[in-house]
Amino acid sequence: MDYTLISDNYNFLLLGLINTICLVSLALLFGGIISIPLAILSADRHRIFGPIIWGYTYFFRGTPLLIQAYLIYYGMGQFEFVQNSFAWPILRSAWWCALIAFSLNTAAYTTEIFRGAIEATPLGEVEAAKACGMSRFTMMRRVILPSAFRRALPAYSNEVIFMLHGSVVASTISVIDILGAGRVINGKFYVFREGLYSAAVIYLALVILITQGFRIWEKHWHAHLRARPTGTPAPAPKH
Amino acid sequence: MRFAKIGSLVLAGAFSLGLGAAAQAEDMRIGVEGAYPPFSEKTASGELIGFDIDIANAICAEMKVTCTMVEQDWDGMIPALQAKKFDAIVASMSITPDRMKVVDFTNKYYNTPAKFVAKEGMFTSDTPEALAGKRIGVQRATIHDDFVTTKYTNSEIVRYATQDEVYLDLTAGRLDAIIADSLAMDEGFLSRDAGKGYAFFGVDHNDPEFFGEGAGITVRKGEDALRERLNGAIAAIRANGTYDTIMKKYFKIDIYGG
Amino acid sequence: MENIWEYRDLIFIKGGLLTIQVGLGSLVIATIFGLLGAWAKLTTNFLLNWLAMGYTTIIRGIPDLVLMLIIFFEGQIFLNFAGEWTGLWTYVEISPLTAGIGTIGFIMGAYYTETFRGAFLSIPNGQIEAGIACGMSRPLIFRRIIWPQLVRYALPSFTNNWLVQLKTTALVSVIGLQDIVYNANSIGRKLREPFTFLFAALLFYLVLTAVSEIVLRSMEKKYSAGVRRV
Amino acid sequence: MSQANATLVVEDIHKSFGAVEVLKGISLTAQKGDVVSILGSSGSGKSTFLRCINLLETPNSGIVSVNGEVIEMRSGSNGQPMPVSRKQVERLRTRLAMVFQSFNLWSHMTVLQNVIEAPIHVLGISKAEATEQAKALLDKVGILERMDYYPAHLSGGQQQRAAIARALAMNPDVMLFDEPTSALDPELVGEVLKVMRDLADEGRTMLVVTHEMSFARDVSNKVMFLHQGRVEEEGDPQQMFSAPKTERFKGFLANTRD
Repeated sequence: MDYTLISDNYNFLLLGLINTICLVSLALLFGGIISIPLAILSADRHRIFGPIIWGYTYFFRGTPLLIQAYLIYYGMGQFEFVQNSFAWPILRSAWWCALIAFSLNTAAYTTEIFRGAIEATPLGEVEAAKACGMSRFTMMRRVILPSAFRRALPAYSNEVIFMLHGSVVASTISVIDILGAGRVINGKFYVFREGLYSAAVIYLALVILITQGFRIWEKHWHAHLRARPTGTPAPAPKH
Repeated sequence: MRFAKIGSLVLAGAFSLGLGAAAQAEDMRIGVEGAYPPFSEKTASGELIGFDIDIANAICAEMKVTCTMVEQDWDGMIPALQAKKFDAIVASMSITPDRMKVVDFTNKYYNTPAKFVAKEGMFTSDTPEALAGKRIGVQRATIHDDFVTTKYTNSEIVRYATQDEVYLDLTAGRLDAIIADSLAMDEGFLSRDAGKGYAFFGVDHNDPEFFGEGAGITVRKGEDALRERLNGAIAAIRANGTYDTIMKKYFKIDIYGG
Repeated sequence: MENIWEYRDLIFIKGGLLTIQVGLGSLVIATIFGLLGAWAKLTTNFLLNWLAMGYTTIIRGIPDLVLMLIIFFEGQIFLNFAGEWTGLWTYVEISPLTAGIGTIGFIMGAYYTETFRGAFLSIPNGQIEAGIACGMSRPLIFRRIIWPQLVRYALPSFTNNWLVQLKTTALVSVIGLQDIVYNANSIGRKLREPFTFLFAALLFYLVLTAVSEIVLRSMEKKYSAGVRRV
Repeated sequence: MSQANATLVVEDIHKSFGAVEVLKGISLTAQKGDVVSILGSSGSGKSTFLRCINLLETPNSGIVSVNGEVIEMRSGSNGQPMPVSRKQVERLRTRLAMVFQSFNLWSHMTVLQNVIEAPIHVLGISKAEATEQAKALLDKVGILERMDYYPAHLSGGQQQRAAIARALAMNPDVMLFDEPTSALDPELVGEVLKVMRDLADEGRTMLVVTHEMSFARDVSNKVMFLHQGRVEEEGDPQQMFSAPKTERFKGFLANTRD
C-alpha cells in the first residue's frame, strides 16, 4: 500500500464522500416524504391506491437497484421524447439519475417498513383516541404515526445502512462517489488496493457513525419501551 | 494438472469450486476487454471478435501455445495482470511512461493518434480554452483520461468503465465531446449508424508523454523471457503477412504507424 | 423487441442461467458461513466470538460491491501466495464465477449468521433440558429437537435474506461476470436499445423473486404447522 | 323524570357479529348524576353494549342520544347502518369519555402528555390551560408525582388512574368504564375503585361495566344485569342484591364473591 498516493489524492476521496453523503441523505429525505402517504394509504387498504402501491413496492423491492439505476440512466436516453422533454436537463445528469433511482428504491422499502409499523399500532390505543373524539386525521398525526415511527426505527436504521451500501451503484453510472473516487485513483495509478481499501475504510466509518447515531436516537425515543428499572424509576427526560 | 500432493487437491477444491486448474507450461491466459470495437467486442452469441482478439490468436499460434481469453473490465486490467489472473494483456494498451513504472510492454503492435469527436460543426478547435466548461467523456484509466485530466482542467471530465458507455452518453446528449483513439472511434462509432451526425474535430494528439509510442502487449515486470517471445511473435506475424491479413479485415488504412 | 428475441439465448439462457447459478451457488456457501458464524457467536470460546463479531461487523460495514472487488483481487493474490509458500500448486485460478459465488456467499453468510443465531436462541432452553432429562445424546438432541425447530424459526428471515441475495447477484456483472445484467447492458448499449434490454433483465429478476417467494412462503407454512393456532 | 332531559338515552340496541346476535335489544336511560352498574357473566354482551354507546362498535339498530341529541344513522353501502356524520360522532364522543379494561394509554407519551393530548388537539384548549387542568386532575387521582413517566414505567393501578384522568380531562357528560379493574392485580383494585367512588360522590354520570359487587351495591344507584344479550333484571341496587327476582341473577350473585 502506498499511503502517500492516498494522501496526495485525498481531494478525490473528499469529493466522493460529499457526493455519497448528499445522494444518500437526499434520497432518504425524498424517499421518506414519498413513503409516509403511501404507507398510510396501503395500511388503510385503500381500494384503488392499495394495489397500485403494492405493485410499486413489489417492483422496486423485487429487482436489483443496479438495474433500476441503469434503466433510469442508460435506459431513458433511448427515447427521443425523453431527450426532448423538460426533464432532460435533470435526466441528463448521472448524479440526478442516481438520486431518482435511490429515492424511488428507498421509498419502496420505507413504505413497507412504515406500513408494518402502522398496522402494528395497538388497537387499544387507537380506540382510546377514537373514544376521545379524535378525527381520523388527528388520530393519524398525533397517535398512530408518532408511535409507528418509534416502532419503525430499528428497521429504518437498517434501511439507511442498506441505502448507503446500495449507493455504490452510483459509481457504475459515472458518478464519483466514494467507490468511484477509489476507482479513479486506482485507474490513475494502475493499482487496486489504495483506492478500494480507502473506500472500504470510509464506508465502514460511515456505517459505524450511522449505527451509533441511531443508537442514541433510539435511546431517546424508546424511553417508553425500556424495561422498568427495579426500584424507583427515573422520570422521562423533559422535551 | 500437476499437483505435487494429493492433499493439495482438497485445498484447491475448497477454494476453487471445481474451477481450479493449474497452468501448464504451454498454456497462456490473455487478458482482453470485449467492449472496444472494432478492436474487441462480442457477437450475439457471446463470441469475442476484433482486431486485438485476432492478433492475440495469431501470436499464440505463432508461439505454439494454447491461449485462453480472459475478459476483464478495463480499469482492473493491470491489477488483474499483477494478481496473475492472466499472463499478458492484448487490449490496445498504449505504452506510456506511467504504465512502464508498474508493468512491462512488448514492442508496439499498432499506433494511431487520439482525437476528439463531437456533434458535427459544434467545435472548430480542441484547445483547452475552446472546451472550457464543457463535459468531456473518456474511458477511465486510459491515456485519454490522463491527457484530459492533466490538460483540460477547466472542463468537466466524465469517466466511464467502457468505451461503449462513452459513445452512448455522447449520443444521449450527456457529453459535449469525447476523446479516444481515432481509429477506434472511426471504425467503432463514426462509421456505424449510431455515429451519424458526429465527426472528428481538432488535431491528432500523439504527444509521447501521454500517448506513448503505440499499443503494445503488456506483461508483468521482469518477465523478460515472455516479453522477448512475444516480441519475436509480433515480428514474425508482421513478416509472414498474417498481420496484414488481419489488419485488412478491419481497417482500410495501415495502422502499424511509422 | 425483435432484438430481444434475437439475443434471447445470450440474455436469458446464458446470462439468466449464470445468474441462477451464482445465486444458488452462493446460497450454499452463505448457509455454511451462516451456520459456522452462528456457532462461533454462540460458543463460549472468546476467540471465536471475537472472530464472528469482526466478520459480521466488517460485512455490515462495507458495501458488497467494494468487498467483491477487493476479494476478486486479494483472493487471487492470496491463493497464489499460498500456492507458492506451500509449494502445492503453481496456479489456481479464481474465475470471475468462483469469485462471484464465493464473495456473495461470504457476504451473505454474515446475514445468515444472524438468522441462524436468532433461530437458535428462539428454541426454548427447557426443550433442550427436557431432551437431556430423557437421556438423549447431544447429537440426537440436535437432530431431533434443535434442527427441525431451527429450520422453522429461521425460515422467515432466511426468505428475506435470500431475496436480498438474489438481487445482490446483479453486482457480479461489475466484476465482468456475464450474467443477465452484464449481457442485457452490453447488448442494449451496442444496439442502442438499453431500456428495452434492461427492462427485460428487470422482469427476469421480478419473476425469480416471485417464484422464490411462492416456494419459500409455502415452505414456511408447512414448517410452522403446530407453532401457534390463533 | 322524562327522557327529554336525560343525559344519555339508549333505545333497543341490537348488535350481531356475523351470525351471532350479541345484543338483542337493550335500552337504558341515565339522568345527570346517575351511576349505573352493568353486570353479567362473560359473554353476556355488557362490554359490547358499552362500546355501542360511543360507536366503537356500530349497532345494527337502535338509537343513542346524548343530552337530547340523537346520533343520526343511515344505511351504508353494504346494508349495515353507519353514522351520517363522522363529525357528529366525533363531537359526541368527546361528551362520552371512556376508560378501558387495558388502560390503552398512548405508550409513546408521558402521563401528562396523555392527559393533555385530546383537550389540546380535539377540544382546542391552549397548552398552558390544558396542563394546568391536567395537573389538577392528576393530583385528584393521586399520581401527580408520576406525570413525567411513561405508561410502561407505572403499575397497572397507576396507569388506570392516569387513564381516568385522561377521560376526565375531556370534562365529559357521561363516563363509560369498561371493566376498569379486571386487568389489575387484586392489591391494586382498591386505589382505582376509590377514585371511582370519589367521582360518583361528585355527581358524575357514570356507566360502569364491572365485576366489583361492592361497587355495584354501594356506589351505584342503578344496576343492570345482562344475560345473553338481554336485560335479565334491573333496578335499585339495594333491592336487587337483597332480594334478587330472577333465578339467573340469584345464581350470578351466588357465584360471585366480593
